[in-house]
Amino acid sequence: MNVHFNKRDPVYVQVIRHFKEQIATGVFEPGQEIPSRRELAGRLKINPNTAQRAYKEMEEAGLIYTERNLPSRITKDEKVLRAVREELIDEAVDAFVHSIRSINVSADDVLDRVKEKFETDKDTRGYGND
Amino acid sequence: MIEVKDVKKKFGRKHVLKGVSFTANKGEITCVIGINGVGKTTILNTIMNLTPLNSGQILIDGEKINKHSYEKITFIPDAITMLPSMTIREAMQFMDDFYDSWNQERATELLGFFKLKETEKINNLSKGNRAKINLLLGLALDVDYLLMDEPFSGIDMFSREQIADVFTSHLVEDRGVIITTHEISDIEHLIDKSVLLDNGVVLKEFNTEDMRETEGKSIVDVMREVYQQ
Amino acid sequence: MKRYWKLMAIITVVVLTVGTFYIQSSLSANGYPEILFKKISGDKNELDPVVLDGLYRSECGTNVDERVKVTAEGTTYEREQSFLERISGSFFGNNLQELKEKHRGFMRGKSGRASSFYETDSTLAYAAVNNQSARAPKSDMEFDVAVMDKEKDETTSFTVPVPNRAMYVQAWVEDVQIIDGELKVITQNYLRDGGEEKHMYRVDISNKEISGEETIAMAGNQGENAYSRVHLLASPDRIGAHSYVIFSTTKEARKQEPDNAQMKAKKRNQKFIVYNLKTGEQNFAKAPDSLTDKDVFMYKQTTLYFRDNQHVIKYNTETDEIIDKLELPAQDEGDKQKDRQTTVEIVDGKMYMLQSQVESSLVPGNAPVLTIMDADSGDVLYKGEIVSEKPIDNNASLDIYGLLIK
Amino acid sequence: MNRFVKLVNFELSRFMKIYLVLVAMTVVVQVTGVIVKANKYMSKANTAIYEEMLSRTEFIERYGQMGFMDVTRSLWFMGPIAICTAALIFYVFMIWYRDWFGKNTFIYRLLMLPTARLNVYLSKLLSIFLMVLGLVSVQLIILPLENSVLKWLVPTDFRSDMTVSQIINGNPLSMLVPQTFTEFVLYYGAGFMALTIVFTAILFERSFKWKGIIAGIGYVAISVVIFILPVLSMFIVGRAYLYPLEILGLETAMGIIVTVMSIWVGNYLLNKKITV
Repeated sequence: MNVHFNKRDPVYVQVIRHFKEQIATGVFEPGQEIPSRRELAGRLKINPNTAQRAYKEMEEAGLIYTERNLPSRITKDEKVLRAVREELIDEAVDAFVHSIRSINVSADDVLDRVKEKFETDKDTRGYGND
Repeated sequence: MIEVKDVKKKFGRKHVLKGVSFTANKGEITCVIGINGVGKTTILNTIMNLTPLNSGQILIDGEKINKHSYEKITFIPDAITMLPSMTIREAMQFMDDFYDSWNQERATELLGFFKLKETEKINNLSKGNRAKINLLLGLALDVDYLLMDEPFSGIDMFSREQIADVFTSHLVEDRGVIITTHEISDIEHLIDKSVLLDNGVVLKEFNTEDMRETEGKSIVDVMREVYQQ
Repeated sequence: MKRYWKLMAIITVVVLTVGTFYIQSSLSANGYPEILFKKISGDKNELDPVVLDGLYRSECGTNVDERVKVTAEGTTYEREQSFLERISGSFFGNNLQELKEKHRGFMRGKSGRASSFYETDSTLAYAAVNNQSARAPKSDMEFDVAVMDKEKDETTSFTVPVPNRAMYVQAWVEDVQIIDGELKVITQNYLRDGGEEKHMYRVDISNKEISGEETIAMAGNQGENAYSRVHLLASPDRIGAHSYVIFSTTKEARKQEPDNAQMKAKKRNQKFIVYNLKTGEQNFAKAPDSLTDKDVFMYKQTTLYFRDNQHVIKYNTETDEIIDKLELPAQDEGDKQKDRQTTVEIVDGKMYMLQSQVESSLVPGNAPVLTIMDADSGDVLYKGEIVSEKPIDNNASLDIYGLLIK
Repeated sequence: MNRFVKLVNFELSRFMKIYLVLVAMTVVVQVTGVIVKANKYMSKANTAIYEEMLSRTEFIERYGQMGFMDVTRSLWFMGPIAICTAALIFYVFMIWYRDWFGKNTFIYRLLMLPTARLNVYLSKLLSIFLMVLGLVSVQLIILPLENSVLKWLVPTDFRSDMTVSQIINGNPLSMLVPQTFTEFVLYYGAGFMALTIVFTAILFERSFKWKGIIAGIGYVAISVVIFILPVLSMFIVGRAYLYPLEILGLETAMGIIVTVMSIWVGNYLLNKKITV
């Protein structure tokens, strides 16, 4: 778990984003146990208070849940999981659109290129995911 | 909570602190930032009553420092405060002799963490290892507050990483930490609160996460803003 | 506990060593010889008032001269006293020491010379001259006077300037008496121009002033080659009341001779001034020639006591005649006699005589001899030798030379 | 063990190596002195007797017997004492200043101990004091030994024997080991007082630096004046108004006052004015 944080966004926000990415990409599976906040702080080299805040926000957002004294887990709620995925896709598309728009290119042209790229890239991506 | 209230201090005719106020909470890491010679060390010394203040007041959990406070608050200066002729074991023995709050288990754990042997003489340790032992002697005390003066200065990269790791561990968890530095890059993500000091006064005191969240500024951004006015 | 060995070791060593040392030195008799009176004849009880004074010298080191006091009860060495005894200076209990113990308040701050005091059953008086500094350009000499009524426990004290003090460099009180309520102070005054005077001052106690003064005698250079001296004769009751003081005056020819020769020639022309303190009359007496080579060792009223190694001679100055002659006990013959020194004291009608040799060894036969006699009849009341209980170390010596009668 | 005792032990340990060297040096040099002096005397005797044909008695008459005094008067004996004295006087200052020396300023640790800072002061005081008494004890222990060595090297005829008390009394040693225990207590009480005065003067310097040197010297002067006031007053008045025992009593009282004052001021400085 090696994350590079930027210095201007709140660290806890970056932590949540990191978790969402992991969920969306399936690294964290639904119901999977997650590290304690102390462990997380240690692994990410962040302040335990920040880790605490990130967990608190995630819990409120329903991304993770805690049962009594047991360690926290990733939510099993499909709706939430889907929403996280959607959110990330939306975000990425937004970012893509935002940057591609400045080049002044037509949507069809872009979409063709995207499809083409997707096909050629598939193998390497899949390989990397394993 | 450590409350520093309008502390003034001069050495001879030089006013080192011209009315410094800030607070440091338990469970938070407060970082006093400023270039060398602005009185960061002096603040820590005054908190520990290692130098008299000319005016102002310092309270630790609401009370003035007294002999019992030293079981509750400890100070890790920038150089080790043990006799160079001692071995690490003797240094730990000394701490165990005089502090009720000394936690030998934790000291042993730290020794393992730092990969140091207790038979070694302090005199023969490298700079980095000496800094680690210095840290160890403070961290192994079960105290509520930890004051550290420039823990990263003049130490090799790997030692710095090890020391930085300490801050994210249970060793400082739930404690109040005041740390001084002139260089924050190693610990930027670790600190809860920054106190920017210059010329004997506090220029700005802020919560770092809040600053990122509400103004989108990093500590360095704020420093740039404040110091270059 | 093992970690504290340094502390425990050092404390143990210190306590044991220092403790042992002081316990040992207080227990051991320090190897000092105990001195005993070995009776030859007479009554041992006569020894009660006798205190002998001596000097113990050990060659072992520098500074090991110490005084020793011998009474019938035992021997005390200076070093055997406790520290407190030593600094309170009570080793040789003399009259002044007794006064200090009895009248602490009165004696406070008073000079330590017995001649400044006068004591009777009802009164204690003191006079001394203060502010004497030979170097001061101007004389501030004043009498410091204190008189205590013992019954009422009242003390009158005051200071009064010495009359004509500009004339004097120094003045010493030699005797103090109270006669008919008036304080009489006999002084020795040193004049600025070199002479000496015997002076008598009358002090009116109630008015705190000098009511009169008189020069009794003058001394000093008498022309080119002559010099005269006056001195007050010793009296055993200097502190007590007496109505006469007696001075001896001598005129010496001053020749530029070697020192030792001058000493021998000194006793020429000895005269005595008998001064009646009551009336102020002065009587001159010149002892018969047969007494010129003898020493006056005391006087009582108007009687002078002369002595040499064989006799004590009483001479009455009023009638100008020898009234009694007392033979001293015979001494060993031979050349030893030269080294003998004899000390004589007469107290309460008894004469105490200590005859000792310069290098006596304190062994029987060669020891100092103490004789106590009736001063009138010459009967021997006690005679004994002063011997050491065990032989004195080779490199130590013990001289018994002084005699003090309480 | 309470912290004070631990501190005293700790302070002792810090000087122990040098201290033991001092002890060893004293023993070795003094015993060597005895041997050297005895041999010198005996070789003089041998030359006189066998070469100049003097009889034993003639020799003794001319040169005197050999006594322990011949040893104590020599540099062999007094030298180590002087060195030990100098070392301890030096250490009176070092025991404080060494804590400020170097990068590893141990004074941080001492001031941050969870115990009254007065204990730091008193532990240093007691350490020095114990070390002084320790050296005196060592001297007392080795004196009889040295005396035996002398007896062993010089035949009876040639020597005049002395007891330990006699050796001490006729010697500057009597300043270290006075005749009576009362004096011992008074001397070392005065020494203790002097230590507190110097300690407090050092703390003035440590608290106020340059100005502190002046304050420290002033403090020493005031203490000395207070202490000798009873005696001083007699010189001013010009006569002995007090009896010797009263002066002793007053001096003792003044000594206690000055000691308490010094410790109190030292405590105040350590708590309120000291700077690492």
